[in-house]
Amino acid sequence: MDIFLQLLLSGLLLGGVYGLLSLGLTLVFGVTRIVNFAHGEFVMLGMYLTYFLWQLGFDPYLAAPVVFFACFAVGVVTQHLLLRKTLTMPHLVQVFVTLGISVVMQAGAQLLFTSNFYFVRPSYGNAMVEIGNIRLPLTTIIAAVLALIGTALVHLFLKKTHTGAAIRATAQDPYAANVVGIEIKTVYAVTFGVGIGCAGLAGALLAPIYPVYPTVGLAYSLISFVVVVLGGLGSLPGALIGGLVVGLLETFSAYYISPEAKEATYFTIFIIVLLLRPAGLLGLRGSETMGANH
Amino acid sequence: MNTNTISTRIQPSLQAASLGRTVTLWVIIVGALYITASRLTDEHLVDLMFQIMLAASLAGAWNIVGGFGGQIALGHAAFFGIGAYTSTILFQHYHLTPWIGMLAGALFAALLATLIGAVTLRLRGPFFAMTTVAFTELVRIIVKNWDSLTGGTRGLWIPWEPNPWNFSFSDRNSYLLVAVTLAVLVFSTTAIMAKTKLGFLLNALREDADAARSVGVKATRARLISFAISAAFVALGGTLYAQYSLSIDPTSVLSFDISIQMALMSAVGGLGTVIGPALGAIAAVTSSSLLRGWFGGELGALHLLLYGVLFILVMLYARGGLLGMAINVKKRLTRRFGQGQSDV
Amino acid sequence: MEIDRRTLLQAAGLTLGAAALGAPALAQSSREPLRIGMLFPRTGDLALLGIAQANGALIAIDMANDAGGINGRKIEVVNADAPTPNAAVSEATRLISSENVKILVGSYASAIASSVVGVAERSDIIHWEVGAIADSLTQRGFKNVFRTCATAGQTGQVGFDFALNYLFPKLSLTEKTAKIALVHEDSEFGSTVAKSLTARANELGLSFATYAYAKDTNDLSPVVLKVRDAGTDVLLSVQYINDAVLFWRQARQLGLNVKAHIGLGAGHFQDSFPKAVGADADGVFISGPPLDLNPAGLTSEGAALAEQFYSRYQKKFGEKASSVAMLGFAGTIMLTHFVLPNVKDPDSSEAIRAAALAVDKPVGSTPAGWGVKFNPPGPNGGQNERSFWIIRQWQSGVLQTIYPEQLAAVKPIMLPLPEWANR
Amino acid sequence: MDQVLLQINDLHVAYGELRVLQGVSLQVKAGELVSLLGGNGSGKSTTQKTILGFVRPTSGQILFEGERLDTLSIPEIIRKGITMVPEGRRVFPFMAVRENLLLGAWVRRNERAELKHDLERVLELFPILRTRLNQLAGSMSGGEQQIVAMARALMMRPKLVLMDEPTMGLAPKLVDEVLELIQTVNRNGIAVLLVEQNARTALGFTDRAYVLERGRLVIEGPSKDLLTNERVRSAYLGELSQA
Repeated sequence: MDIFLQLLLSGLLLGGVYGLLSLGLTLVFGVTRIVNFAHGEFVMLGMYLTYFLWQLGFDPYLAAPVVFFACFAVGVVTQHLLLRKTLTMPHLVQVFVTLGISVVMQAGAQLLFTSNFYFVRPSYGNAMVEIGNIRLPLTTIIAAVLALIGTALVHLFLKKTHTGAAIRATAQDPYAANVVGIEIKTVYAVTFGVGIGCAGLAGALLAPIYPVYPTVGLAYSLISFVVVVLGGLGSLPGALIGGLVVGLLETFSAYYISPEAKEATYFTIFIIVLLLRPAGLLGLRGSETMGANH
Repeated sequence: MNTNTISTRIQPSLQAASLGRTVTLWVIIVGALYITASRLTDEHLVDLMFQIMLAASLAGAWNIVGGFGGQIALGHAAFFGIGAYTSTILFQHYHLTPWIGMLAGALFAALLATLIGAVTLRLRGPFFAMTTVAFTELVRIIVKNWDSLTGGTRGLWIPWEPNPWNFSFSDRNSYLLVAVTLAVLVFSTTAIMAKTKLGFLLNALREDADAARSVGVKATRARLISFAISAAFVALGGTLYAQYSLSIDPTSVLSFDISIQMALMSAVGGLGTVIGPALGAIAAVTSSSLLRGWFGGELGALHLLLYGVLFILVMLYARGGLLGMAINVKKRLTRRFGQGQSDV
Repeated sequence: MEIDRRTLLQAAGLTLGAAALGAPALAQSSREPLRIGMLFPRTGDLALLGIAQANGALIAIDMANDAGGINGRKIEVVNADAPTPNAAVSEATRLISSENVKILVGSYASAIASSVVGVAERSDIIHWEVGAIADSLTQRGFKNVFRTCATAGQTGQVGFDFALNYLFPKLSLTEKTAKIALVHEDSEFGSTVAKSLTARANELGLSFATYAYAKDTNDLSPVVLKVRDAGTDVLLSVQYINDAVLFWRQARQLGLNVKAHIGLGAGHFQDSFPKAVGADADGVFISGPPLDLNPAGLTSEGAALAEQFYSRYQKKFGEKASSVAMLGFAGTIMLTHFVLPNVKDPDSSEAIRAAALAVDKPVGSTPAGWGVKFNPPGPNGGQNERSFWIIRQWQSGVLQTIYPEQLAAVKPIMLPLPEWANR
Repeated sequence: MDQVLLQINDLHVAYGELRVLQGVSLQVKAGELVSLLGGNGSGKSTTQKTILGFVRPTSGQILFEGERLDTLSIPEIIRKGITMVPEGRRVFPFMAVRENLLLGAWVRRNERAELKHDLERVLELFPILRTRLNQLAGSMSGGEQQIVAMARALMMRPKLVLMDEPTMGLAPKLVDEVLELIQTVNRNGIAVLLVEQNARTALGFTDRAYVLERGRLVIEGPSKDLLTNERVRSAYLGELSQA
C-alpha cells in the first residue's frame, strides 16, 4: 500500500512538472496556432538563466519571476522579428521557422556555455517531505504546486482581464477579432511572450531538479507535445490533465511492468486516445481538424 | 483553388509543347547524372553526391505527403528504419539478397503507411504530426527491444563482401548509381503525379480540406495512396543507406532527427513542387558539409548556428523556398530584360 | 630518458636510411607532413566528452611533433566534427579523399565509431579507435581497425572481480547471501555492459536482479523503490550523467541504502557527478578508464609519459586532464610512440598494420597502465588485449585509484556506505 | 439627413499585382441604406475592408464626415463610428453572448459605465438576446448568430455599419427576419452599407445601390431604378444562380 501511495504521489508530482512544462506550449498553440518546436529550447533558456542568477547569489525561486519576465521579453522579440512574418504564410512555414529557432538556440547555447552540464544546487536541494513511509522531494512538490498555481493564474488572466479576452477572441477567430478593433499583432506578441515566459518559468523551477545542457530541450519538447496533444491542444486544464496522465502512466508502468516499458506505454496510450478522441482528452470535439480552443 | 483552376485551364494549350520540352530536359538531366555518377573519381565528391541523391530521394518522397498533401508528417524515420531493417534482417536470417529485401521493405512500409493513414485520416496539422512522431517512437522501441531479431540497441552490421548480387560493391560509384536511380524514380513519380488526378486531389486536399472532403472516397484514397508511395520510397532509401553504411542501429536509422531533416530539406527547396526537394537536399547537404569542413568542428557549434540561421532566412524571405526564389529572380530578370528591349 | 634515446636512435636511423635508399625520394616525403584525421563529436550531445578526448589525443601529437615528428615528418592534424553516425560517414570520407589523411584517430562514441570503421575499411585506411568501447567494433572482421582501450564487456569483468575479491570480504558478504542489483540504461552502452555482467555472473554462479530504463528519463523513483525493497547490498549501475545524478538523488530521497555502489558507466566518473550531488558522491566506486595511477605500478617509460601528459594538458587547456582525455592520450601515444616510428612508409596502411601488430609492450608501459599487444586478424582482431578498466572511488570530491591493488594510490573509505540518515 | 457621411473618391486597391479596385467612387449619406452589388470577385468585400482599414488603398481617398480615414488604424476608424458585420457572422464561438457583445466595444473597453448602458440599449433593440446572454455563441443557430454579430457591431454606437452578406447561408424565412432587423437598425438613424450577392433582395429594400464589376463601378442610382435597369436585369436578376 505504501508503495502504491508513493508511486501515486510521485506520479502526480511528475505529472505536475509535465503540466508546467506544457503550459506555454498549449497557450501559444491555442491562440496563434503555432506549434512551437523550439519550446524545449526556451525551457533550456530558463534553466540557464536560473543557473547564472543562482551563481550570482539568487535563490532559484527568487530568480523564477525574473526569468519569467526575461523570457517574456525574449518571446515578444522573437515573435516580432521572426514569427510575425509567418502569420500570413502556410502553416508549415511556421513549424519550420520554430524548428530553425531550436537549431539556432541549441547551437548558440553550446557556443556560449559549452556542452558542460550545469547544476543548480540550493541548500534545500535534498530536502524531503515525509508522510509516514512516503517521501517526496521538496523541489518537485514546489514545481508541481506552482504548476497548478501557474495554470490557475494564466486561466484567470485569460478570463478576467481585457488582454485575456482579446487573446481568447483572437484564438477563436482572428478575423472577427480584427473586425472589432483588437490589434491581433499585439495579441500574438503578448501571447507568445506569455507562452515563452511560462516555458522559462518551467525551466527555473526544473533547474533545482534536473541539470541543464545545450541539448536538454529536445526531450522537453517531445514530452510536452505528448502531454499537450493528449490533454487537448490549446486547452490549459488539458495540459495539466495530460501531464498528470503521462506522469502516472510513467511511474506505474515503470514499477508494475518494467522501467523500460514506460515510453512504450505512454506512446501507445497516446495513440489510442488520439484515435478515440482525436481532439485529446479535454480538447473540443472537432478541433483536431482546425486546431483547438479554450 | 483559384490557382488550380487557372493552371488547369492554361494547361491544355501549353501541354503538347511544354510536355515535349520537359521530357527532353528530364532525359538530359538524368543522362548527365548517370554519366557524372559513373565517371566521378574523387571519393569525397562521390560520397557527397551519394548523400545528396539519397537526401533528395527522401525529401522528394516526404514531399508527396508533406508538400503535395500538406500534411506535416514527422515520422518518416519509421519507414526509413523499416526499409533498412527489413532488407538487412532478411539477408542475415534467410540470406535473401537485399535487392529483393529492399522491395519487401518498401512493401512492408507501404502497408504500414496505409494502416496509419487509415486510422489518422481525421487528424490534421499538429495532431497528425504528433501521431506520426508517436508511431515512430513505438517502432524505435520495438526495434530496440526485439534483440534477437534486430540486435537491439547494438543494431546490425552488414558484412562488406563485394558482390553485386548481394547489393555490395567494391567501389562507391556503384552505390551512387543506385542512389541516382532511386532519385530518378522518386522525382519521375512526383512529376507524373503532379500532372495527374492524384496530384490534383492532393492539392485540393491541401488547399481546401472541406471542399476536398466533399469529394469523399476519392480524396481518402488519394491520401492513402500518396502516403503509401511516400513510405515505400523512403524505405528503399533505408535499404540503400544500410548497404552503404554497413551498419544500422536505432539511433542511426530511427531517430526523430531523420524525420525532421526530410521535412526541412523539402521546405527549404520548395514545398509541393516537383524539383524543390532536390534543390533543398543539394543546399542542405553541401552547405552542412562545407560548413563542417571549413570549421572542422573547431568552433564548436558555429556551423550548426549558421545552418539554422540560413534556414530561417530562407523560410522567411524566400517564398516557396529556394525554387520559389529562383523563379522570382528569373521573372525579375526577364521583366527587366523585356523592358530594356522596348526602350531600345 | 627513454624518449630521448629513442629519438636519437630514430634520427640516426633516418640518416642512415636516407643515405642507403637514395636521398631525394625520401627527403621529399620526409618534408611533407604526415596527415592524421581526428574525428570526434564536437557538437551535439556527445560534444563534452568528445572534445575532451580529442584534446587528450592532441597532446600525444604535440609531443611527437616537439620531438621532431615521426622519422622527421611532422604530424599535421585535420580536425573533423562527427556529431552523428551519418555525419561521421561523410566526414570520414572527406578526410580520406579530400584531406588525404592516412590514419583516422577517433571517435569517443561507439555509435560514431561503428559507422566510421566501414568507411575506413573500404578506403583501406587505418582507423585508430581510442575511446569507443562497444565490443562489436573489433568483432566485424575489419582488418583496418585497431582499438587501444578496453571494451564495454571488460567493465563487467572488473566490476565483478572487484566486488567478489575485494568488497565481499571487507563487507562480510558471501556469494550466497549477497543481494546484488544491476541498474542500467538501455542504450547500446548500458545493454552491452549488462550483458557482459550477466555472462560473468553466470560463470561465477552468481545471481542478481536487473533493472533497465531509457536514459533520457525524468523520473527513476520506480527503479529506486524496486532496488530498495529488494534489500540490495551491492549496487552496480551503468548510467550516463543525467540518469546517474537523478538516480543517486532519488536514492537519497527515497532512502535506498546500499553497502556499496559501483558505477560502471560514464555517468559516475566525471566531475559533473560530485558537482551535481555534492558530498553524496563520496564513497561511490567507479569502474572506468585509468587516471592518476600510482606511478610505482607503471614502467619507467609509462611513468615518464604520464608525467608529461598531465603537465602538458594542464598547460595547454588550463584544466586537469580527465580520464576521457587520458583515453585519447594513451591511445594516440601508442600510435605516435610505439607504432609509427617503426613504419617505413606511413602512407601504406599495410605497413602501419604490420608495425601495429608487431608492438609488444608489457602492462604498465603506457600512462594508462596498459600494455600494448593487438590481437591478430581474426576474432576480436585489432583489439589491444593489454588494456583494462580500473576501479576508483570518490573521496572528498576527488577520484582515487583503488583497484587493481598494484596501481592503487589510496585505501578505500566509507565501507560500507553509511545510511543516508547518517550522512 | 442629406449630410454626406462617407465619401470615397477614385479608390484603387491592389493585392500585389492583382488589381482589385480600379477607381471606385461612392458615397453614403447619414442614415441611408445603400447596397453594393456585384458578382464573385468584383471587389465588394474589398471595398468594405478598405473602409474599415484592413486594406490600404494604393491611391484614392476615403473621407468620413470630412476626415481622411485611409491613414488610420482599424481601432481609430472604429472610434470614428464605423463598425462591421463580417461575412459568415464570425461570432466568437466559445464565448457567451454577453462577452461577444462586450468585445464589440473593445475599443472603448475601459469606459465601464458607458458599456453597461450600451449593452442595455442593444438588448432593447434585439430583445431575443436578453435571455441568452450566458449561452455560448457557437451553440446558437445561424440566424441567431447573425443577430449576435449585428448586436456586436452596434455596441460602438456606430454611425455607419458595414454588412457583408448577412443573409448568406440562411433559410429563406430567416432571410426575411434578418432583413427586417437591418431595417430596424437603419431606422435608428444608423447608415448601412450592405454588400449582397442577391441583387433582387438588396434592391428591394435599400435606398440606393452601386454595382461593381471587376473592380469598377458600372451602375449606380436609386434602388428602384436599378430594378428596372436592363443591364442589371440581365446580369443580376435574370441569372441569380450565377456565382
